[in-house]
Amino acid sequence: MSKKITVGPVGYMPQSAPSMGVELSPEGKALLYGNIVEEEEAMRDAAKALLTMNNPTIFPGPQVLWDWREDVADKSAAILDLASEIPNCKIIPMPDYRPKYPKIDVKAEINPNHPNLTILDNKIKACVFIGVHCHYANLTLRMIRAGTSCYTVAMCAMMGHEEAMASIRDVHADSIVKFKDIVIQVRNELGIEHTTTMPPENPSLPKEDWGSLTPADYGEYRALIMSKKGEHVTAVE
Amino acid sequence: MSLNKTLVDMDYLLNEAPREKHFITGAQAMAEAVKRASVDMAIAYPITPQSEVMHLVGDIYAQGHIKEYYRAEEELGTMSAIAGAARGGVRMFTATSGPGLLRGLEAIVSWPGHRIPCVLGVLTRVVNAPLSIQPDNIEMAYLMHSGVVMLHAENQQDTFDYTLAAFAITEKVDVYIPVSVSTEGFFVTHAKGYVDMMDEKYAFTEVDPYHAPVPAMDNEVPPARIQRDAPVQKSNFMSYLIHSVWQQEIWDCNSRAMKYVYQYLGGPIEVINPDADVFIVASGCAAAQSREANRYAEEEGLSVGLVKVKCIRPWPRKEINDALKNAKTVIVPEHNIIGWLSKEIKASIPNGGIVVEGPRVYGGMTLPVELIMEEIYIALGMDSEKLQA
Amino acid sequence: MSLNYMIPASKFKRYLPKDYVELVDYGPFGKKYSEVGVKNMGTYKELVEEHPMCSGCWMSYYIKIIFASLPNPEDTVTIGTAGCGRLAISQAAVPFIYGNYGDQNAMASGITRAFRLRFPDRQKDVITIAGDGGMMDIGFSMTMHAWFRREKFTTIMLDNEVYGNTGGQESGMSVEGAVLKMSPKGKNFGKMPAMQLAITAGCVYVVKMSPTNINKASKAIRRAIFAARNLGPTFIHVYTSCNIEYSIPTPDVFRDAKEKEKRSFCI
Amino acid sequence: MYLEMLKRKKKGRFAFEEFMTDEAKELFKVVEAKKKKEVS
Repeated sequence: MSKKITVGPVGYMPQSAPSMGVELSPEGKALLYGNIVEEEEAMRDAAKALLTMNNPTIFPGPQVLWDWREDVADKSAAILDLASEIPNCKIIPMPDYRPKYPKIDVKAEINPNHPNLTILDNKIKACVFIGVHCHYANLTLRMIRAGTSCYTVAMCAMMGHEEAMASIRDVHADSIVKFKDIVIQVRNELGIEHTTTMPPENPSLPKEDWGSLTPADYGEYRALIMSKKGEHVTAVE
Repeated sequence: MSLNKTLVDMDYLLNEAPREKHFITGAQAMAEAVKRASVDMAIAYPITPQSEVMHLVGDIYAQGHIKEYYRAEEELGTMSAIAGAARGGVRMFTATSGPGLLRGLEAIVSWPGHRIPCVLGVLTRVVNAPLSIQPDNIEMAYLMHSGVVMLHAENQQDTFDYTLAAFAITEKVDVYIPVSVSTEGFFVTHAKGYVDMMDEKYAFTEVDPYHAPVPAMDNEVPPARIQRDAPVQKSNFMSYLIHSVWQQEIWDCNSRAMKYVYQYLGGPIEVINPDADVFIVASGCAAAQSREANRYAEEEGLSVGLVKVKCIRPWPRKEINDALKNAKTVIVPEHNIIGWLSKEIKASIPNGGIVVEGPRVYGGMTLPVELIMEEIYIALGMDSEKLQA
Repeated sequence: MSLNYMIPASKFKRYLPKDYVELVDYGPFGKKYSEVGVKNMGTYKELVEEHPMCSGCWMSYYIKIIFASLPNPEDTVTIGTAGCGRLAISQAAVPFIYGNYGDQNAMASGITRAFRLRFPDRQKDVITIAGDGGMMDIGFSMTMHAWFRREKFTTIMLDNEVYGNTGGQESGMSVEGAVLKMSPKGKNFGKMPAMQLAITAGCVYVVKMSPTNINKASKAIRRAIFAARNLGPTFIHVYTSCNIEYSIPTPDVFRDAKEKEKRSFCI
Repeated sequence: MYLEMLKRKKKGRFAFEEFMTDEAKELFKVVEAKKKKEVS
């Protein structure tokens, strides 16, 4: 089968996948390189990519990062299990769609308005997007395909995304577990030894040493460290 | 007051719900469709010939079919209020005409970019000057570049069915941009015609604000610091590529709507007598006149084909090409001076030279069938005395 | 309960970037006003931190006060329009809607009615924050008609007496005789009486002030929001100088605000 | 006109002015009273 949607960079001004004739897969089916295939086939190809390419990363979107619905708990658990089955896999969150001034910390998050910054800086060659609203997922996937050489997998709770190399639709916790099992299966076939390890925490978070405190940690003694009226504080850390 | 309705999906509503024949105007047909669409809020501003639709919708609100309704200050205020309310996660309807559409255009053309699902009734009218309230559909040409899905109703029945279908299409996750239903003022809105309608106890299922490609702006769905329509403007921390892929996404949504046009309208075009050499291609009430011309031609034993275009955006390029692949002549009657339909057809088919750009009437003039027959006789090379007869 | 959308999924708490974790732990969401608010600015993570507005801009200072005064930010939606204000407002940790130029009050009319339909038993505060041009010139008809219709939301006009974002053109709220771009011979009509217009149009609470006193400014905002919850439209007309276009040196910005409040009257 | 100018001279054009309907006044009494109780 000919690959219509291939790993980028496809060029300065990409033609969008739908305008190239790629259609969303019907229920029960998935998309692989723009072609309608069985879900297992797409998951196997995606698993192989995540296991063989450098810096595999999972990008959880707002719908799985924030605890706004009851299915978020088991979805986030399944995502972490999936990440822990992929060798040196990282988790970089997409907590927000808003363009943040002056620039996001590319090690700590990915933003749909300039996702290529995070992909290029961390040299990510294979990634999974999950829990991102479809509009922003399509923008993100298209910009990644335009400017980076990153294999993208979209796991969508609704209809999927034409822009991704592999697009799985109607994803809930059970499909994530199914994908994890396929990853393990493919990993064994490729003969990659791996012990389940949790991905590293967000690099922007301060290490949990209690040396550095913020004013709020002082609780009711906060007034002690706040300058009084008229008191002139010269240098502040 | 709650009118206990049977909430059904659009396939059942359009195809299975039992219908009775009524004899009503196009304005009533659009209002009756709104009554059966579980609309949350309608915002009105008067302009002939649309006023009948929106004051009927007001009565429907008073009867309890719609939850909220008010008369806004002018069209731009109306369209902006629609954009605000739709972001709050409710189902919206409004309608306008000619100069009103152009006044509200600044907001309307920004709707698709904001991913605003709503239904816009366009009851076409002359765009002044000189002033006239009469039917003319040149305003649709402005709407064609906005990204809005555009359906063009031929008669009162179409107005009813297309308006209902529009509510389902606009809220599809892979579409989620506004859908407009246009029809000619007076010729359709103020003229009575047979409309088969289902009982008003049937209604379309309620909107689900979270079954959407973008977050509702209601502080209930993350991300909290949400920015549905990021002002991705000139500032240094944005790449302009975001704006271009965003625009692409809007036109992709427009083209994705085509499969739902097949599902709810039976396809973007209707073809009669596909093997003819001479074709009439028309949309809106010009298609009604063309259907009459086709009947005349049959009575006179002439083989003439008819292609009625129901969906102007997304433009059915493939379907038009297939229908006209053997055509020798294509006659395109229209109710506007610039001939936006014939331009679209000429841009779609490889042999644009076969398109006869007309007959066109505008400024409120009617489109007599004889005008179309004349073009048919010319196309078939018949001698002139037939023309005089 | 709307606070959920601000609570990270437990499994992902250690995977969120620092500024979001701090926003949840030290932010003002769900806290009583006595713990946060303008008096305690600096001891909690404010909703607006970095923004691309000019240094010394009195408008960005006032926008910080607006967000520090919100009674419950987790249920607040701000609506802005073109102009300098949206630069900072869009960086706040509160949903922000940006439509077309000047249509903020029409949008607010739509969304407040939508919220009353969807959340009849819950209070969603809607605030429109725009400049003098967006509110009183291009958006005049929508501003006034939202008030005539008694739409329940708060309108805050950041009056810098100029079209700042476009480079210093004369606006309806510029003083008479002001020589600015597009008024080369000086503006030939006076400052529009925004306060009187608001009162005439039916606002239930209107304030005109220069925000030199932080507590008074915050009190006015909170009163406006409380009154807008069920009484009717409220309006705050606040002087926020454009130190760039009126070339006020940054250290003098506060003195200029004080002067506009106390001494100088329009010529 | 001169008196008008004099009256205005004391106050700048952005002197603090507040208008509230009676209902708003009642509401603020209630809200601010509650807040004082809450703070004290």
